[in-house]
Amino acid sequence: MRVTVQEAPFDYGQEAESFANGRHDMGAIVTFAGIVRDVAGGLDVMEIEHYPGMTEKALEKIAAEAVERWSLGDALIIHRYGRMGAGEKIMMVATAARHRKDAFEAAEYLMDYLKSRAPFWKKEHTAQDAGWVAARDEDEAALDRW
Amino acid sequence: MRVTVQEAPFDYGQEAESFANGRHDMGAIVTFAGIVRDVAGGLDVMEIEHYPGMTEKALEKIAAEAVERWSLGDALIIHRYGRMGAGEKIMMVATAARHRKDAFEAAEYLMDYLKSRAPFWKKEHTAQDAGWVAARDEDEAALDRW
Amino acid sequence: MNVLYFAWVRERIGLPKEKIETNATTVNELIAELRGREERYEAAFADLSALRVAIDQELSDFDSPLEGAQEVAFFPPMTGG
Amino acid sequence: MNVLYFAWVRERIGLPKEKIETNATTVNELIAELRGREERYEAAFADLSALRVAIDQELSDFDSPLEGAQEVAFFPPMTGG
Repeated sequence: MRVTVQEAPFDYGQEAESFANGRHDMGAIVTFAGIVRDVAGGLDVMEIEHYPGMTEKALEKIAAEAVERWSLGDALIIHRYGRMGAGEKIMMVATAARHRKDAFEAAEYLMDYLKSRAPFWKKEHTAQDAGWVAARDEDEAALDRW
Repeated sequence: MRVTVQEAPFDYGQEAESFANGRHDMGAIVTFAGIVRDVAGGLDVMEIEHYPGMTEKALEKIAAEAVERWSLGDALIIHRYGRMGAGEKIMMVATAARHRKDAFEAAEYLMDYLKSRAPFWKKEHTAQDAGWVAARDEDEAALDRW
Repeated sequence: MNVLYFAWVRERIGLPKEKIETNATTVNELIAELRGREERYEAAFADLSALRVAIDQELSDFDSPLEGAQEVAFFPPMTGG
Repeated sequence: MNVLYFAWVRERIGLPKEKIETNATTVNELIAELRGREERYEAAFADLSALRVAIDQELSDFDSPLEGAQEVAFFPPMTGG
């Protein structure tokens, strides 16, 4: 299990590859990558603020819960903070399980909890102005599934 | 959308990376990789037979259905056939969507249909003997979800 | 008509593919004809619930008509992924 | 006690962190105290449904006790991922 919170970009392909390598007991690997989306075509920069200390604690708790609940072989969370442009990868999670159902469910669980329970806040900067991204009701509602 | 059926190994990290790159409109990437599992510790070789021609048609149909149903930005299926050892990657799928729920659902749909509707058959070889892997009832049942 | 066999069906019958002249109008009729041939066909087609069929590379049912079919394939339930 | 502010709460109050001497026994009491200070605090804490609180880096409720707390943080609902 690994949790990394960093400002620097990470190498998604490399991380996915090394996460998936050398496993003879886990048949299923799922990864999710979140990418800065330029919905309106005017995004200059996405800025992500976080709460150093609490962020790591919250992510480690979420990952440990997923590992236990689905008997995962491994779990990975990488999340960036700071400023990034459209198309850049914000974060990724990965899960390894014996069967695909567990790997998928655990990855969705990680994402649902990370979205609403890890202290990150997104601010979108355009040429004209800047605004904090509002939390979506369906993200909070997604937690009811678990 | 890309469907590849090949005997040679593929580079999972590289494929995941290039699938995820250069997308400014899709915020969510999900990948699944299936790995040869050595459950009992005695597996020599996993052999995968397929039905050339039908395999490609079936996978393309499954991918096209997922792209349409979830308005995916892109979908990828790579599946190997032939002989491979424990720990080797058998196949992968990837999906790109605006939001994570669609990317996850579409990837699970691809996997569920690929499992039970694409003409591949696995045979496990150990030092002692060899046997065809039996289809699991829950794989067939998984299709009811869609 | 080309008839193809995969996985243990291929192993049981002992060949991957053969050309068959037949007047069978459905898959079921074709199977009845094959079962009458030799013991190895009888063994392969003994339990239809363990078999799947594709007509011209599309999954089909055992009561599907064969009219115009170029290629019929028999195999066990699929286990990819 | 260290009080931390994040995102628009930080922007509205105008600072990321401050040390506060208080006798407040719950988060709600602390908020009442802060709101009484200046307009910018009043503005930040006007709508509690738009706020979340963490005590010593654990998500908590507004009626949680502050006894022994070293660090209290206020911020909007989180938007990571």
